[in-house]
Amino acid sequence: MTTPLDELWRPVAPPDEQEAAAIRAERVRVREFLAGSLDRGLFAPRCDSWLGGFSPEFSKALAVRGWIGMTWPRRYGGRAASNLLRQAVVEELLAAGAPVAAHWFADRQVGPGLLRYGSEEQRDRLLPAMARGELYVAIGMSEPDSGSDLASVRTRARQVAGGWRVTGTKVWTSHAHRSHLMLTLVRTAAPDPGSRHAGFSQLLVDLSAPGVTVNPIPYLDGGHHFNEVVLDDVFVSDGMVVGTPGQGWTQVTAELAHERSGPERYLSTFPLLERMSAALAGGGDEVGGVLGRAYARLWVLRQMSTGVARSIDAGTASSLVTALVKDMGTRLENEIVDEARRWRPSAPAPDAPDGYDRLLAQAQLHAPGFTLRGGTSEILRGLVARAIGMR
Amino acid sequence: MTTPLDELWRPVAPPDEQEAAAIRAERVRVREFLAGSLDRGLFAPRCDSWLGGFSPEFSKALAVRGWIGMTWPRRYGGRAASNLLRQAVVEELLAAGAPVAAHWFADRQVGPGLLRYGSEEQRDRLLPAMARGELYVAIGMSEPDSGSDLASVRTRARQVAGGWRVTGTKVWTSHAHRSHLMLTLVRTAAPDPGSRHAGFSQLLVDLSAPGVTVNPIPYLDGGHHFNEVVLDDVFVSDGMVVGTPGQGWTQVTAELAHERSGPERYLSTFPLLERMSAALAGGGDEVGGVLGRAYARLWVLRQMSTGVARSIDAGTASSLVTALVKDMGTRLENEIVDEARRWRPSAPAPDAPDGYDRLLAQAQLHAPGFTLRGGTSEILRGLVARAIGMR
Amino acid sequence: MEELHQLIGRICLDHDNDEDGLWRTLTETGLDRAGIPERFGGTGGDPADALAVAAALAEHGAATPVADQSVLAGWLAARAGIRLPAGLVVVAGDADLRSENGRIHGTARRVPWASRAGHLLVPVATAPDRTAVALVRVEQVRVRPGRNLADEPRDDVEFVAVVPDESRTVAAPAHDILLHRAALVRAVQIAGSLRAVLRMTLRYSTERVQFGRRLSQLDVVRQQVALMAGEVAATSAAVGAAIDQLLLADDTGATRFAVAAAKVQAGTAATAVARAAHQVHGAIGVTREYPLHRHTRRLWAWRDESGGEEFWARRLSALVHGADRPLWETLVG
Amino acid sequence: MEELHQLIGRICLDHDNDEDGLWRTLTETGLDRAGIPERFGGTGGDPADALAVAAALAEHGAATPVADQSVLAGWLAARAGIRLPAGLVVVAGDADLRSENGRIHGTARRVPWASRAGHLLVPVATAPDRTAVALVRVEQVRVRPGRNLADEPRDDVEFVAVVPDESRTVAAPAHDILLHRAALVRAVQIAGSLRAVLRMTLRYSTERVQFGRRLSQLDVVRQQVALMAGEVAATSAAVGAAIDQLLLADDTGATRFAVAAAKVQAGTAATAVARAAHQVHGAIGVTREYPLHRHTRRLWAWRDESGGEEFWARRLSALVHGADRPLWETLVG
Repeated sequence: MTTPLDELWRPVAPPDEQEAAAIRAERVRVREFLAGSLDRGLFAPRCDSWLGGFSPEFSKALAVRGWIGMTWPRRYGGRAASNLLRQAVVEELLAAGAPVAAHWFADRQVGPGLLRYGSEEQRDRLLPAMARGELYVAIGMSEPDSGSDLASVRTRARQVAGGWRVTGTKVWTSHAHRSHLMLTLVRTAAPDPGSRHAGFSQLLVDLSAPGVTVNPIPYLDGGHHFNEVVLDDVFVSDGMVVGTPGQGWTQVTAELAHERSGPERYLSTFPLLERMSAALAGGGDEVGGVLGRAYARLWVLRQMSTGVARSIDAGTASSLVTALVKDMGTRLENEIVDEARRWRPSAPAPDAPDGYDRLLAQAQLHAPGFTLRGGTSEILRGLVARAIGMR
Repeated sequence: MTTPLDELWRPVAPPDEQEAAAIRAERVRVREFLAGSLDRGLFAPRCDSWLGGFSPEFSKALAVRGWIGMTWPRRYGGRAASNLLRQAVVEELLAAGAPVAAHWFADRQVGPGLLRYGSEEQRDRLLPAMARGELYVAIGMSEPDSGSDLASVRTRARQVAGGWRVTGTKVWTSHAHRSHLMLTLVRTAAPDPGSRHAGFSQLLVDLSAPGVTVNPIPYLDGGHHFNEVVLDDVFVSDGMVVGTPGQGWTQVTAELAHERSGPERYLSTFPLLERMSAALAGGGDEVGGVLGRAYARLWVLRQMSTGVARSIDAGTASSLVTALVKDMGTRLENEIVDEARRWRPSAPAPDAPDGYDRLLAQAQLHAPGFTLRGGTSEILRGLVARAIGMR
Repeated sequence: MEELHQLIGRICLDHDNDEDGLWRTLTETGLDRAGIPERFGGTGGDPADALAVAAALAEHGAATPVADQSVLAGWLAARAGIRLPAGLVVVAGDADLRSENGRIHGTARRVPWASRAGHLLVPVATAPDRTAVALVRVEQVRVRPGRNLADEPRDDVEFVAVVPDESRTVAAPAHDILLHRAALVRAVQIAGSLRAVLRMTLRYSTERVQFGRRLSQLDVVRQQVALMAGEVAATSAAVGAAIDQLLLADDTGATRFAVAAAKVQAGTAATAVARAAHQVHGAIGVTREYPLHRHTRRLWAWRDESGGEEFWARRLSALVHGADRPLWETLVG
Repeated sequence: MEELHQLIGRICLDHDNDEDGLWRTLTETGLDRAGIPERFGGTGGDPADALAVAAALAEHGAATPVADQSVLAGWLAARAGIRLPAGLVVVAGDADLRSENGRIHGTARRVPWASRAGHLLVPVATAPDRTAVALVRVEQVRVRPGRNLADEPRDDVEFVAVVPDESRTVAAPAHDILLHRAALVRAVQIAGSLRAVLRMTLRYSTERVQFGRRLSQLDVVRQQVALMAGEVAATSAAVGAAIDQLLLADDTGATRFAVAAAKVQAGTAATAVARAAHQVHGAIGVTREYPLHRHTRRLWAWRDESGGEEFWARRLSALVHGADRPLWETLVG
């Protein structure tokens, strides 16, 4: 008897030896590149580098080596690589705390979204520039009063000759102030009380178009990555509609589900763990046990997350497991912060002379976001409960 | 501006020097008695001794020294002591893992319930026997389908000449098989859909009366303290009704609220902590930190719990704080089990030759009950949320 | 694997609360010796088969020594070239054991199922990298019965100048390899038991009504069960990866890492899942009659056996810090 | 106390985001020197008064050095018999400091508010139980500015052959007493800040609507806020008990125990409450504009200052295991 629970422990075949060897080789290439970049001072390792480390130069250097859009077909600038291989590359970059924020959303979700739902013209025009690390795309989903409840989005697009006029306000839009486009969830039809999820569409808004205003939303430490994007009757041509008008909800849901279990859900604080590991290695058996538990958990999450990548390649991905990986991974990210504080007297400060204190400060200040972004932990657990049949 | 939150941090005046000295002296008396009892092998310290340690002899020995019913008026066999003094005595007994289960419910809640709601005749007749450690009373609240939802209780009492006829089944009744009476929550009126909490009453059922059957409900380790008590048309005289028929719900709610924050909510695993403390004392700074955290938490809970005892004496007790103490205390009891396992290789077994392993086994096997009995943690937190104004 | 699981399910159902009958059927079907080559007294297959049997038995709440025989005694016998005699054979190992002039002395503590065994397979270190593996009849030793939290036999076995029926020397520090295998067995059993606890809790929550609603409709319960699901899935993934690694290579750093991490995960999950399951079940869950304790008491016992989380976490740390490469590279393997 | 709390609330409201104005008003009202005897430059009262001011300021999210001056510098000055000069005076202590021929050398690290001070009060151990307390003008030292996670000044102060304006010797290892006082100050501030976070979260949850319901109606949020309430209540109780104990006796084992336990509780609560508050608030809570971070960043900073949970927990353990009586008796005091 099969039940929804079986999805939780469905075995995933390990990669064959040829693929495993290719992945090992790619990891070595990335490591060599990172070591060289570090030597040349091209970046300083930091926690949460996929949100906090914005470097167009670095993104272009990655693109040259084929590490952006690598799963995309070759004709769009990709390498037609497996998700498993992309996962390995992303892991290496995040584990090193490398600045990957500039191309992040284009690589992780906008490109795959265009491949699933976009027009041929969109793919031809946009994907190669993304894969070159030159075209950055922000995500416009949340609104001032919507929070996790995306169905309450109120930004409206009204049809005009040749396209749409968009009016509304998006918030928490990371890096909108230095991105070119914003993949924007809008209402293209009035709310239907009978169907909360009907009438949404996804548009690509040119952030330099007339009527677009990007206002910073300073982060709690004064940093700037969040923005409010105000759209005042902004024209978007029909060619920039992604997928089918009215199907926006389905598209966004698929987008969210698939992007949940990546390494950014368990590696945001890895640079701190590595530092901690080095600093505390000689610290006695008890501290060894603390570190070992973190290693074990990370190892387990890697098994689960690479399992998801393999199942995406096999076309059998489970949104149940992706939700679990995100929930557990972000809890681990927080636990690493707690343990890093606990086992060494620390004076965390963003400008601390000591690297441990500095990484700890970054991690702590960013920690509140870990369990909020991409669906709060509570919402994810609700999804899991439903998926396993709790009614 | 005062808000319901202020109850959370209302300061409670410490006892004056005279009362503090009296408490210290009483603690010394109890410790001397316990040391003597241990020397004479009258008991073996155990975890969760207020449920698992049933000893009529020990109860009588406590009674002789004035440690049962000590807050009750002298005319009923009590000492008219403060709740603070009782709290100190109970703490000493539980910390030592002494067997106090026989008289526990009579002392903790049935006696005080009779003082609040009982008739003069009931007090005269029952309290002195309880205070002598001779009359044991079980609690009949839960039913097979009621669980935490006491309002769904179905045991019915129907009025007859001179009393009531009671029919129904009570479960999870600790020690009913060796108690004399059972304080029983029954319906004395049909359910009223408009008022879920109307129509309940509390009766004292003689467990040796015709129609009473006590069936063991073996605990998961095979132990016997839970029972099912089947009442088949059992006669209860009018004189055994406690309080006003129809007011049972109010009475039971008050009973539960007041009995939540006692030392049994944070000391169930103290014998294990003490053992652990002795065994691990030389175990390095890290383990010192682990123990220190447990000591700190216990110290804090003692401040809160004794604060409640003082506020009961002052007539200003807060059911909000009592719910918090129970929730936090029972979490600590569980944490002690986890830490005891963690920091010493162990092979817990009820019959282990090693005392640490034995206490750990007792604690682990009883642990599931800590956060269930007397209101589950989730229900307590719901009460707290309501009390601080979450609507 | 699915069919195996169903077969074992049927067998367990047929012999509910009948340990002896269950054992008889398992031996008759040869499931008690899966994964042991035929020439060493087994029914063939690889360790993954034996572990699949162990997982299925654990998932069905069966009390049996099968895994201790098939995975541990079977492997040690094959390694030493000893053919397992009929009846139950389990490994009795302990650092206290020593061999003097071919006679075994010392006490092996908390040996699983020794009191039910006909023979013991006894590894005794004779040099840092040499192990004598001896086959001893249980009549030759003194067994002091003990039990774990789940009432499974964990017996002390005393050897006084015991002359084994057969003894072969293995050129390896067998204790360490056995230790990893034993940890994997318990992790696999825990994974099976966790699955059962999750199923049981899910079912209970969708059937039990309180305050007019099913438990499964209460957000607090939903969150708890979702957290359980995460731990169960993680343990299954960890154990699966460790088995894959074992099949790839018996005793490499990567295998040791995987087994250690899997046991840490299994122990962590055992604690969290047992606690949440009891919390959701409420009072019914702590009764002898309701089957939850068949699993939770085993989870509490098994997490400590063959090394608890702390033991294996320290090993992991030693593996990482003893390696001549960065943490990340060791983690990736 | 209630009036004091309201007075400080009004002052903080009048000077929202105006640190200088706030400081001016606090000095004009003498609230910056509560608890310091008048003959030593204070406005009288006992330590409880100074701590009540500190708690109220923290609860209102004020950035001020008041507690560091009134509770710490004030106590040390009184103990040494030094009259505090006008302007801000804070303690600059560090094990690195030493006195040679009446000149102070060394560096005091992360001194709170040093860059804002006019004078520093500098305890330097001259013998195991003797401490020289020196009054130094800030012009005499080099201050390297630093900050904590809440952007409060935590400055390194370098002393090169500094000849103090005044120096008095105290017959005590002042460092240790100061350390306990400093921990109590931070615990008291944490308690105040926790109360504010709880109020803010409660208010937000009852106002914010999501998925058609107020957050305060969601069971998951209710559970989180109830857990926060527990930690807040526990910290208030702990701090209250530690202050009672301090008023009873300045430096007994019971006082040391109470202060250590209160700081452990405060740090534990800071972590848990800040995390839950951010989780309930969602994205709005991590913005600079919303006032939650004024508290949570301080909670993250203050829990580590004057010794984190680990430091004080180890001290507690040492107190217990160094005592000549059972654990229980030490706990009861």
